[in-house]
Amino acid sequence: MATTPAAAAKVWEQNATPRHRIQWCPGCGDFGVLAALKMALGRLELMPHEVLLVGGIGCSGQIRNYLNGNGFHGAHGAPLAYATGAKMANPELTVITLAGDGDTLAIGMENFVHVSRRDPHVTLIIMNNGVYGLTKGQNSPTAGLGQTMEVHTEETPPFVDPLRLALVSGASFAAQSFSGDPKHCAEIYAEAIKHNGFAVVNDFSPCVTYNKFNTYEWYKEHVEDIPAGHDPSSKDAAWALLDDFDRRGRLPVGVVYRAPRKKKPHRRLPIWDEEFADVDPTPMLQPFR
Amino acid sequence: MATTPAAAAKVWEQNATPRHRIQWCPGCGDFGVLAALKMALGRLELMPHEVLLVGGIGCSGQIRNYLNGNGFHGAHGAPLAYATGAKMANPELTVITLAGDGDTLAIGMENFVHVSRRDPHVTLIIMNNGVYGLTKGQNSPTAGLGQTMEVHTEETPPFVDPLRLALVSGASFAAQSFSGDPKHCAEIYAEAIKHNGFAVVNDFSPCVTYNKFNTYEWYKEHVEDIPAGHDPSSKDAAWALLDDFDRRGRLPVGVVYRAPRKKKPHRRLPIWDEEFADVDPTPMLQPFR
Amino acid sequence: MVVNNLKLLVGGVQLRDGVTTITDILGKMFVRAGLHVLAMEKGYASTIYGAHQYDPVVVAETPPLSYGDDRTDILVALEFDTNPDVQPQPNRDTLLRHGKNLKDGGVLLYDSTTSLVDTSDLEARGVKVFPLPARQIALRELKREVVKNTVVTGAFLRLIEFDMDYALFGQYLEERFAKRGREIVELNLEAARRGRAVIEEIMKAHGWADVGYRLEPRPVERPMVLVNGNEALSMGAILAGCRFYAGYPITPASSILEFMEAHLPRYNGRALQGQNERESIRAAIGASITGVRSAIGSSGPGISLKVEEFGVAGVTETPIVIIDTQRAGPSTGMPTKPEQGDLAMAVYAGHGEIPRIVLAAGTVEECYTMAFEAFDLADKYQCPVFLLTDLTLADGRKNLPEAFFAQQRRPVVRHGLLREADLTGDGYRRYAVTESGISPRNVPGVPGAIFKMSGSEHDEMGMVTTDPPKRKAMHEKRMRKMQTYLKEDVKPPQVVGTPDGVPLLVGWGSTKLPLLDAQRQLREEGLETAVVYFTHLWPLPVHLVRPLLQRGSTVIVVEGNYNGQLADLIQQECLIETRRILKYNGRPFYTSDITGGVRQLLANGTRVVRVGDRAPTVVLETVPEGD
Amino acid sequence: MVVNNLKLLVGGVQLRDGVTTITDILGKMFVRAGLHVLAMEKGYASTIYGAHQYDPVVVAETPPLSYGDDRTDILVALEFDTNPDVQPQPNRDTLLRHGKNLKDGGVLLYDSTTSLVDTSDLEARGVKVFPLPARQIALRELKREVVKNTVVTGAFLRLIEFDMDYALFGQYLEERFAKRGREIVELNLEAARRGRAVIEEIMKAHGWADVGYRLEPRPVERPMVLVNGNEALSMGAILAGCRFYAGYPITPASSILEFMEAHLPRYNGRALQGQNERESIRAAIGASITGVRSAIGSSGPGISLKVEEFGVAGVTETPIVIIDTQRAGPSTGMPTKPEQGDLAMAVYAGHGEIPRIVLAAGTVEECYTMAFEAFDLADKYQCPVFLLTDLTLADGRKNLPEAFFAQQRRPVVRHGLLREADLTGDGYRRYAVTESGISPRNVPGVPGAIFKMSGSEHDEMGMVTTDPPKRKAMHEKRMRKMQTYLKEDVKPPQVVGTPDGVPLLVGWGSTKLPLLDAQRQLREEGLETAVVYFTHLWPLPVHLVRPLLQRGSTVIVVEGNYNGQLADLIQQECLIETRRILKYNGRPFYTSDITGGVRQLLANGTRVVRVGDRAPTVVLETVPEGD
Ligand SMILES: Cc1ncc(C[n+]2csc(CCOP(=O)(O)OP(=O)(O)O)c2C)c(N)n1
Ligand SMILES: Cc1ncc(C[n+]2csc(CCOP(=O)(O)OP(=O)(O)O)c2C)c(N)n1
Ligand code: SF4
Ligand code: SF4
Ligand SMILES: [Mg+2]
Ligand SMILES: [Mg+2]
Repeated sequence: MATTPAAAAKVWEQNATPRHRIQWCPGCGDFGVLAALKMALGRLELMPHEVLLVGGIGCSGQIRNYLNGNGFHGAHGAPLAYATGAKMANPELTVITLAGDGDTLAIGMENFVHVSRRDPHVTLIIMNNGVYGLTKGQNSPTAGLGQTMEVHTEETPPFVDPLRLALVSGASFAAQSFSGDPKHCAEIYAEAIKHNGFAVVNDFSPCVTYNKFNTYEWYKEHVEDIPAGHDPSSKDAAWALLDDFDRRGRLPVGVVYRAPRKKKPHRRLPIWDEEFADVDPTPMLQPFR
Repeated sequence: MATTPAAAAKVWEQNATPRHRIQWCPGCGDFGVLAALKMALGRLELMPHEVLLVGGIGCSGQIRNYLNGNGFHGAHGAPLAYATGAKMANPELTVITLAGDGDTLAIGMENFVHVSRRDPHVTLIIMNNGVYGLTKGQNSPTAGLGQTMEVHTEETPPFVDPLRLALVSGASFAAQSFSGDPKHCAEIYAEAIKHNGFAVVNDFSPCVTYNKFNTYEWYKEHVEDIPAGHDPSSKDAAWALLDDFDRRGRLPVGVVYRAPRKKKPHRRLPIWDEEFADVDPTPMLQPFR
Repeated sequence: MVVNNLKLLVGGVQLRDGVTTITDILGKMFVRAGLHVLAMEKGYASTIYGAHQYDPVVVAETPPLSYGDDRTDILVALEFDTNPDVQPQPNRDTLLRHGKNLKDGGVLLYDSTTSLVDTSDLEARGVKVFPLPARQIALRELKREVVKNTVVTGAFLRLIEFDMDYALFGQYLEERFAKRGREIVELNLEAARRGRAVIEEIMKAHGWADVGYRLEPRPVERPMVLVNGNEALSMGAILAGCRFYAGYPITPASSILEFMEAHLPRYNGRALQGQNERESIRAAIGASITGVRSAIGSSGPGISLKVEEFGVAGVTETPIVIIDTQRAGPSTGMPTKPEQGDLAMAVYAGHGEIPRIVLAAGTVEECYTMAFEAFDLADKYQCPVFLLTDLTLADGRKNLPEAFFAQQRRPVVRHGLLREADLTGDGYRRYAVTESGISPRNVPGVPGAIFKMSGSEHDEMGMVTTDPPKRKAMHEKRMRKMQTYLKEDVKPPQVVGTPDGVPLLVGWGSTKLPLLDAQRQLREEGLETAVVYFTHLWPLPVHLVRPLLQRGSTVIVVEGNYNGQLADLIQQECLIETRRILKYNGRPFYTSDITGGVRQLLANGTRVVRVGDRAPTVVLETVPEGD
Repeated sequence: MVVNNLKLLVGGVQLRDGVTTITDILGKMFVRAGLHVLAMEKGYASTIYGAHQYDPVVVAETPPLSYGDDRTDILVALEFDTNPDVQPQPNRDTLLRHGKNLKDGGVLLYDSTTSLVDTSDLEARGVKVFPLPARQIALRELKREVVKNTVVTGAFLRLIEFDMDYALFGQYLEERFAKRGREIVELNLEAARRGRAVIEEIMKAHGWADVGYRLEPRPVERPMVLVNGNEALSMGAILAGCRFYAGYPITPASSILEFMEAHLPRYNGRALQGQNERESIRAAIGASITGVRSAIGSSGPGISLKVEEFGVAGVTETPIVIIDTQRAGPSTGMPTKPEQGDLAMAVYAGHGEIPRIVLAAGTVEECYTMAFEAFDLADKYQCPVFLLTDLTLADGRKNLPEAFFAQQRRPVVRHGLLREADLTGDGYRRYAVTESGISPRNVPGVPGAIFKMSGSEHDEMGMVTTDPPKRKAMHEKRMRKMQTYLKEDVKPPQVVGTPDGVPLLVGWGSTKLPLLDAQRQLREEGLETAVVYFTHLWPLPVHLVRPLLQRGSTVIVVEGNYNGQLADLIQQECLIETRRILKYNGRPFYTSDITGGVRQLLANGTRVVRVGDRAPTVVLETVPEGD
């Protein structure tokens, strides 16, 4: 924890790597996510060394470098699995996965479903733009949001809804945000980070270069705050809300579902020499006698 | 097509490889699946050369060898992807994927979700026994069906419901069967094979050796036929049915959902020398002039 | 005055400044004018916007061998503003990075919209500097920012006194914009004229009659096209009968997928953007099972993720062509930089042992011709065939006669795919043990036989077995294909020069041109060498290679990787000691890397020279870059 | 009368007949009696039920080297019925497959419940045959089928005149069943006595005083345990400080996962059954990032699917121990059969080049000791360390003194893991370029420094870069670790015998014992050889290996794979010609494979001998087997 709230905010506001130009297109939705994360982390009064940011591969994944905190960045599609291992090993860390829709829902689909089931205290912010930005705009699994398909073919499957998938898979927290409104994002992210379990935030983060359909304007026309009366602790209410918004062609923004499971507590695994001092091999040898 | 229905039935009844002993434990649920498939394929009057069986790796995947028809068997978790490619290349083939719950829903999860989205005319029969049979009974992603978990930990995630996952992912046909009743299975399989799109059948196929909870007796107590009045063409009705059965602690058996999409027709891709006779390179060269 | 021989480098901010728009237009025009173009060093970053991008283009009267090292004759800097990361002037990336490589007496054209740049150091070296407020002209005078590059193009054409009547340029504009209206064509012509006017003014002011470089059209004997390696390879694949292609987007393989998506349906084929690396190769294997010539394309990380499937293809005996457009690894590495680091992976990847064939193309031409070979070999040997290229080739453009494509085309002949008529009797065995290792291949759907394919060890019927003699026989049958290949199909390395008693410069992949250029250069300096260049890498034809290499005085392997992967293979297979010139800094080999390396190796007893500490010089403290 | 020296083989139907229940009991009893046990050939199928299973056990007074080839002294056949696949008698798998390997004068004990078997051919060879209606006794007389194996055990003990007072057997039963009630202990004792009675009757009927074999208890100087390679390795790993282990179930690695799941939590560690191959290694990498000693274990197919992550670990410099219990590949191959086919994969897998260390254990003892080494090296060099074993070792059991485990244990010392106090000043650079290649390692959560790790090429701070000199420096820094390792930590091959002027028998992995046994055998036959046995395979310590191998008259590499993967490495690195004895039929090397191979190689100019056409003989047309 930082000494004062103001100090905490400041520590996150600085660019992690001031000598680095931010390599996003002007207007990229990821700027909003970055701003919102800075607010959220400051508000939570975390210190950078307590935080591990696991980045995906994509335009979005670069955010790990623009933000204070430790960063890890491995294979495309893999960040949730690294994050799960890191959190299992050291529950004292705040572990946040920041990745694109391609990374998370195409090549990373296997992790998305299984990590939702495992429910580690890990936050996932999907910077969802409907395309593979970094490889120049191919369709991602969320491509086609808001469009209907008349004739189907294997090559162009319909889009995936990450929230429904997370809910079906067992995520205990599911929210949606729009990076065009960083203040609101920050509130949602803070909730997600605090949630003791796997928290998925599907953030609509427009790709101004390659997605000419799901633009800021389009999102502004389609997002709608989740009504105050919604009970996120009820799975039925969550589904009903999604159905209702779907029917109306709207995208809910806010916390759709939050139902922490009862968790077995775990300690940080031993790493220092002295933590191995009195290890007794007898229980292992016994059965072989 | 076989010459007569009786001839077709006969062709499927023979063991594909009569010199091979069937390597399942006596009483294994997979025997029921095998019997049901023979009935279904015979009833559909298919000829073995028209059929491609893509087997998973597991006790279940061995079924490809006990059944007439061409067989392919590659990597663990991969059969749905091979099947998709084969069907895309030759839509005249009847392509059936036969795999375990581990193969399909653990290592093969990525394919399960994405192939559900792509919706090829491929049938998937999951021989779901809640364990990795072939590797001696470890928990599979469907382990724990019918049990409630009080305290959660990352190591032992709650079970996956393949039907809900298939529906959320976009499968256009979803059914459930119990291999203890091969006749009913055969009806369901025949429906699935006929369905012009991706058809998932979650078959409860007890592992008598390693799953001592989800036994034949247990299934018999829990399965319940889907009521005649159910409208499988309605997604809402499908969800409502699943919710209703869940609430009552029952497992629906029958066709839960069937809503074929409008598909772009495709022909078999060229393979014979003469099919390449007049290939004109001009359209490719043109842009480089 | 240098006529028809120059190296141009255009640089600017990625996405924003349209670097390759300009080089694309110019390249097309040069080729139509009968000139030869070689542009193998496309420099871009693994971020979409904002990083420095550059594209060097060599133009000559005869097909050039050399990339021209890092020397540049004409530098075109498209940035109109300053780089906020660096304080001192001149502070635009193109100037900063490439200015000092500009030849004495060379030419600099830059966008001076926001400010003039202090280029006194260049001018002191005789560089003719042309500040051109291109963006300002476009915005203020023509009210359309998008024509800023046409202003630059017009200026550049004037500099090299090329197409002064806009015959070619006008034609290009017509083709490109006529559909969208005459005004756009006119606007662009006007923009070009304004750029030209600025140049003429500056020249007049300085009293320069010319800039020392000129391009002159040549009589066009044979129509030419300008293609990159991926385009050549894609065309080759389609003409070779590939009708199913799958890939998950990855630099620099994505453009093959895009080509296939655009063209395959026209030829009754299908292209699939996989949802991940494994889905793509698995779908391709599935398609291949049904008899379709299938391929996948990827680069390092995607190939690593597919390794298990090579074994599946190997044991099930499913033909599959695996295109690896290598990039700098390991791991995510440097996605937009070239390397030749995947040879060992192609040869060894996977547990256990399978038959496999590894080919590598070294030129844009070979990307086309070897595609035919890859599909034929996959078909014949029913195993994975790797076709390695690399980023230099994938993105590298070269003009080729259209006739080349027709001449080098091979008809599609499906060796050994059984038809119904072939399937007489009951005894079809998919995995019959044969002398050649090749078993008769049927595909599902053909009446007359059903069969089982398996990635588990199996008998001739495809049934799983662990019977030791059966396993031994089946494993040996599979591996025997490699012997048959070595007897019937392998090609020896290409030899340029007389290898006897001289140092052998050995290479593979895109080092081919630099090797040949280095040979030429060394000869000029009085050192004879022979170039031994491999296209057929695995299994290595020891019977051909060993006697060949023994003729040289020393074996110097030139490779774009750290260990010397071909050199290792040669040592392992031929028991011949190799010396190595290695480069792995993310840049292609320059002629000078090789000539310098050879001199160093010959001067002392060194076994390995690791080049590339230097070029290209980068001044920025930290180079901003993504993944 | 042979005392304390026999090879027993128990066979039966998998799952149903409880083959290993018997060998487990017997093994424990023999070890408690001070005898030595070596059981490295556990034979099972990749199906759960119905296939033939067998378990050969060598028992001796001193630690045996040899598996005893395929010769068997006493054969115990548990099948009580016939194999429906084969018509002619004798038609039980154990007899069918192993009967002809039974020594003249050996012993056969079989369950005669359904019928007597015609064993006249065996009897003609002097084999003493004991039909025992074990299942019938259990079912009819004792009303509990489950004690059928105790009937057999009682009979067997009588045959070898061992533990006739049931002191050891009774103790075993107490430990196992006392909790479940006295009656079970009594029932089992009664079952054993009934088995014994049948034997005594038969002996009396034939007038045999004994069967020619006897086991006698020895004074127990040091208490022993009976463990397999996976168990020894798992214990080693936990004592070496491994606190996070992940694996996706796969034969023969699953038992490590099971051991870890059972024991790690006790030591404040966690074991994770991955939902797939990639999740497991990725979670382990995630855990390792936080400083935890982490490992994964798998076999061929699972290793192939993890290849991309080796590169991630290599470039991010994350320590990870990768255990590969090799099985016969490629692809799904033969999941329950041994092979040494993954060496090339361990050395080369992945695009681009990373530092990595490849170790291989060759004995159950080394599975334990090398686990310590693997974790220490991973920690020190911050890179992937492969620890190869194979199915022979994984499942192979051997008795070891308990003291061995204490003596060979090493304390956990975390070299180079920075603590808060070490992090003074602002300048912490995770990837500082150092002479040794090793950079100071911090873990997230320690106050004082934050840092970025990346699988993209990066600068010392971990920021992505493609600057050529920075790339070159960082790549070389990483690769330099291998030089440091070769200077500070590598171990030379073990040499047994005097290598000068004699043939060198070179090997790695589980061929160690057969090699030593072959050396002994050849010496008896008048041929001196030296065994050169590698545990540290990559990077190969050329400076130690080359001079060593040059001392021999010829280099014969003995490997369980098709190509000769170590032989290839030796040729590549040392430029020394190798000859090869290769076996890849899914069975371990027998002494006779090696002695025969050596004689063949020395007799003519052959370079390669491929053994294993023959053993073990299998009569069945098709061996039923799964995946
Ligand atoms: C194994 C592998 N395959 C492919 C790539 C190429 N690649 C880099 S980023 C990316 C997709 C990025 O899309 P997304 O995750 O949506 O991120 P965005 O750029 O849109 O923010 C791909 C396919 C890679 N780096 N690794
Ligand atoms: C890549 C890989 N990892 C692990 C295995 C080992 N393996 C074989 S079958 C199996 C799981 C089988 O479970 P399931 O699919 O449910 O089939 P079942 O045996 O229960 O019918 C596993 C993990 C393998 N063959 N390949
Ligand atoms: S390409 Fe799209 S996602 Fe990438 S930086 Fe530009 S706007 Fe953002
Ligand atoms: S282990 Fe289970 S799934 Fe496998 S054959 Fe036996 S009963 Fe069937
Ligand atoms: Mg995206
Ligand atoms: Mg299962």
